[in-house]
Amino acid sequence: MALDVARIKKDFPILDVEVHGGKRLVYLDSASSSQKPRAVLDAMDRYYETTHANIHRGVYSIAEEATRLYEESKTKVARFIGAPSARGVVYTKNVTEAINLIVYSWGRANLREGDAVLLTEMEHHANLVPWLILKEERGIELRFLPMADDFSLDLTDLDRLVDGVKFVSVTAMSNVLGTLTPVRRLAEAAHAAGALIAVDAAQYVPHISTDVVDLDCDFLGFTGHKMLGPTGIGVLWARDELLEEMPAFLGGGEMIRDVRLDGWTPNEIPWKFEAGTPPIAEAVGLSAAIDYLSALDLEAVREHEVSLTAYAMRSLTERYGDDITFYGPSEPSMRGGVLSIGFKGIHPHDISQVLDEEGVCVRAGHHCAKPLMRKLGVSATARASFYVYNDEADVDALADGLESTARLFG
Amino acid sequence: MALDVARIKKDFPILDVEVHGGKRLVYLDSASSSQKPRAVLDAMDRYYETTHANIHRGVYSIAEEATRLYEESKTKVARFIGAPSARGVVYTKNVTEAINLIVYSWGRANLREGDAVLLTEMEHHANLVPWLILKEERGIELRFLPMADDFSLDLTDLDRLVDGVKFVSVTAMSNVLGTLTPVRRLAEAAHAAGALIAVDAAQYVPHISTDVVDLDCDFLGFTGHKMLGPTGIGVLWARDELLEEMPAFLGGGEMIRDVRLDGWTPNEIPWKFEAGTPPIAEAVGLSAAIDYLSALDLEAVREHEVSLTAYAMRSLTERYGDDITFYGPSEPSMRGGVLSIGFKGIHPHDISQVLDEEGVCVRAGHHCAKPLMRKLGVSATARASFYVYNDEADVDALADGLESTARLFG
Amino acid sequence: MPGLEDLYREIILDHYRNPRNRGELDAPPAARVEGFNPLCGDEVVVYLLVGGDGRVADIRISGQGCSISQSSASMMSASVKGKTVDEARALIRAFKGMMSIHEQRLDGSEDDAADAAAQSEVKMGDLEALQGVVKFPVRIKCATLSWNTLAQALDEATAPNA
Amino acid sequence: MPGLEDLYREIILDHYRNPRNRGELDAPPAARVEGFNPLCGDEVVVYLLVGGDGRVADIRISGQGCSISQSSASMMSASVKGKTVDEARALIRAFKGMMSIHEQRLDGSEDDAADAAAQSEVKMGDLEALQGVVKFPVRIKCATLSWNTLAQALDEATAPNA
Ligand SMILES: Cc1ncc(COP(=O)(O)O)c(C=O)c1O
Ligand SMILES: Cc1ncc(COP(=O)(O)O)c(C=O)c1O
Repeated sequence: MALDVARIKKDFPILDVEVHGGKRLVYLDSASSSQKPRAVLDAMDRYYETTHANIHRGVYSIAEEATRLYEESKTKVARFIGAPSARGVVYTKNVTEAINLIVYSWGRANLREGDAVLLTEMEHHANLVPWLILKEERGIELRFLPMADDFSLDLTDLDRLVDGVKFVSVTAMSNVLGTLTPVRRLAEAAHAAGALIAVDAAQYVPHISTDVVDLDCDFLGFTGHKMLGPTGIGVLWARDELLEEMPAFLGGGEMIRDVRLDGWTPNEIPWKFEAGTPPIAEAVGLSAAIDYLSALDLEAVREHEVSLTAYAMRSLTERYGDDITFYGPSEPSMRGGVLSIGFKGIHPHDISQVLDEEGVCVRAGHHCAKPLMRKLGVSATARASFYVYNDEADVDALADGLESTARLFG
Repeated sequence: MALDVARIKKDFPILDVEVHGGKRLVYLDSASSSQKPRAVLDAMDRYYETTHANIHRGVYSIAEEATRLYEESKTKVARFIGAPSARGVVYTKNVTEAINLIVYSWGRANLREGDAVLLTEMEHHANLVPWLILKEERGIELRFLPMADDFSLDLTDLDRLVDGVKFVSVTAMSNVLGTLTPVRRLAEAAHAAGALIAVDAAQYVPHISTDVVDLDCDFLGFTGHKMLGPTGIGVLWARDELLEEMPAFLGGGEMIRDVRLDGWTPNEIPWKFEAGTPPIAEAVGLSAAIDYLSALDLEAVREHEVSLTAYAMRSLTERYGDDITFYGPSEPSMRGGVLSIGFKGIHPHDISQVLDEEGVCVRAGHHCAKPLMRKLGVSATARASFYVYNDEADVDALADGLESTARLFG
Repeated sequence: MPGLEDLYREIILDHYRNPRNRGELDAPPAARVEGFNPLCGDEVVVYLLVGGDGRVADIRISGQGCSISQSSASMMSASVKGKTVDEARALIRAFKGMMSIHEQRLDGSEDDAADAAAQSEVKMGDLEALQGVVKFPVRIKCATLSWNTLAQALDEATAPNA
Repeated sequence: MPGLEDLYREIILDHYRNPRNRGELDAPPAARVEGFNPLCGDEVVVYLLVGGDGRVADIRISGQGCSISQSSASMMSASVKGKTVDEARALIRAFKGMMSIHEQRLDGSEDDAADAAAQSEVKMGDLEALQGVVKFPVRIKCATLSWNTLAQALDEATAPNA
């Protein structure tokens, strides 16, 4: 069933905002951060207005209810990604912390000098810098699956590259190219090589129905603010057995079973990895975001984004021909709704600035993927990205805005 | 000027909630987490409804405004704690992460086997477990300033204990005892010994006007949710020069200047320590909380809490005599508004459960300070804690509730 | 909202005020196991002596805790004394079945099903009084502490090398 | 909300479309310094030749960037050519004074004060056109990139061992 975007738009208060003297806000930067429906804001307000208390430690009823809401949120997250139980769901502040947790805890416990880890050339800095830090510290070897000429992940040398690695960590979808990577195939290759695999699903979980059992991954990370949820919360899911074995990362309250002045014992998972007061209201907001997305139905969300991406590529090409370049796969069904463009050699900063004047928000820059930008041979792209509240009129506004850009800089 | 608590109560929606069939909510657990005034919730809603976008990377106007609000929040934090500039203000998810940042970054860069760190016996697990983890990893030595019989910090052996240490990390106020520690004196001793000093001010900054220059500390951490702000945000302040020298901790977007597949260079401070999308809406909420607290005036807040604590100790003693024990300094002006009590040998869980029935929320447990509980010779206490929205009627409700407890278990 | 009378039933308060089988046993020959509730710091120590006939010959409880953990331990000790090891194990399963909150499980956990089955076959008697605890999720761990500790003590007492 | 005309003044667009002093110089003898904007990946390379008379004998700019960084670099090159090193440094201070946003400072930074003073003494000429950038804080770093790079190039060109 197709999304009723006109109705959906009404759920997002920010889309009523007018900028630059009466221009409607055309938000095309959801790959950076999505907007939030009223239901999410209401859930957090209601939480603060009726229930807030610190969790896990309180006997009194609002603390008990806050704890229940927090744990219920994890149950929803687990269901949303097809995880067998909420025990594998750890809340972090964002997916960046989730990946750092993997590298600090699993990585430092298991990787020694010379051990190899396989990434891709398409990684967001979040799934690259933590590994580079470990490389400096330990002398591990990093290998990279390259990008192919058609912007897909080049698997030609997969067998050779995966051979002997201890860990594979890959993005499920490039935030620059929109490229979907073959996670299942990579998981198979990783496991055949005796390695574990982590998936950076920051751009995947919000848009495509996800099943960790199906994907056969060992770790999966994503971030609340890109999936209609609040800032301040991210998720690390991992197989229970892995979390059980892994040493603690951040130390503090909640994550202990006992503490003495000369030692301590860790709490059960997942709390072992949640030191200090967690993002409680944010967990409640994430619950509401998952409810909202589930009610829309992820299959419909995906279908909507594919068709909107197809429309955008078609209409921009019709209008601008060779003046427009798309950095990413040409087949909409093989990619996410993230469109990195080059336009007439105009700098992305200038494109974004002029578009802003028309109320159109697109991101200009390296999108936290500098190695990939170097590979593309550009220092920046202008990137439009779509979500449930975008429609063809938004794409048309982008197309019109490009015309103003051309007039000024062409 | 005295606080107008009746008016203040109206600013906190949750205080209108009724529990257990018509009982007014008497919230006495602010040391665990404070409630939030409408102004804070409104500020976050307004942010999400008009301005939300990812920060630091966007050219378009809502992203620019979001960035401005985020940075303005840091400026407010800096002013609130007397810091010379916002460059020393790093946002984390809570104070626990702030302390872990110190230990992972400064600690691992500077401490070797046998190096000594001085803590106190009164630390919250947040300022103990990270050090215990480093101890296991590196073999550093941990020393502890003991608690004196009058529940103050015993400085008798300070000279001996501080001698030769490289780092001192102390709570400014015990979350169990209410004890205020002599931070300035400890800073002097630390610096004289050539050591740096970090202060866990989670229970201090929300209640007492704070000036890091005056305290002469090198690091100071605190947490948003205990100071009328939202969950999901904490603060590490440190002297600029220290942050400059310290290696990065979490790796990812925002915290880099450049990234290549074979290396990276860090961003300027404070962003070097803020990997990934930060708690943006939470920073906006913290701004509003600081505005609210500043408008009340921290001197008035402190005065209010001292007098309410004095009233509580006096009225509970009058009513229950020797049946009630206070774990903490007997002089209200020497302590914070945190009252750990023992009552007729009744288990704190049972006390808290019965009080809850009367709408009174107090915390029962070890308060994440197990070594201190062992020292006190109890496994748990019942703890009432006060903030700007509490008044003598709340204390009376506590006293009445204890009577029900006595009836059931006495 | 459940009222306090669901939690603090008369029989529970009686066991709290007059705990049965309080004390210690020489270990060995008795098995001695400590249990621990990290939430509140409650501790229970179970001393268990299994006779040559495979029955619980003696049991003693020490430690400290809230009314729920204390009375649950007291009731547990009274209910297993004289029972065979298998009967005691069935009782533990039944008790934990009564205490389990199913809402937070995603998978139809087999243990739960088994516990529920055990519960229907075993006579709980006075222990039923603890059912009200389920409505106070934070307190469930207080109630199950001594039972989990008993399970370990049974394992220890019946281990091949014991 | 400021309009785009504040940002993209005609003279800025002219420098963007027809950049002055574009190219490279042999280094050495010229100083060659790369500047870098981590926000957007813009890069500028400044080639600077200071003559025996202490004046900027030649300057060339290469690299890539947005209209603001490109035109600012172009205007910078035109405005310092033939100036003495001290005059060039004063111009840098004046320019950065014009670009500084004071609101986020807590302390009355002395640098700022000095910059402001420099600004009032130095004739900015066409550079005034870039003043509109201040209203677009994200773009300020675009405008100052080449100036910061020039500052480094001046240091290098006048270093004792150069
Ligand atoms: C003294 C002290 N330090 C640290 C903390 C930890 O705070 P958070 O859980 O927000 O990290 C607390 C509060 O629980 C505290 O009272
Ligand atoms: C693929 C990918 N990974 C990681 C991240 C980092 O997300 P966060 O900043 O929420 O940690 C992003 C978004 O910026 C992303 O697109």
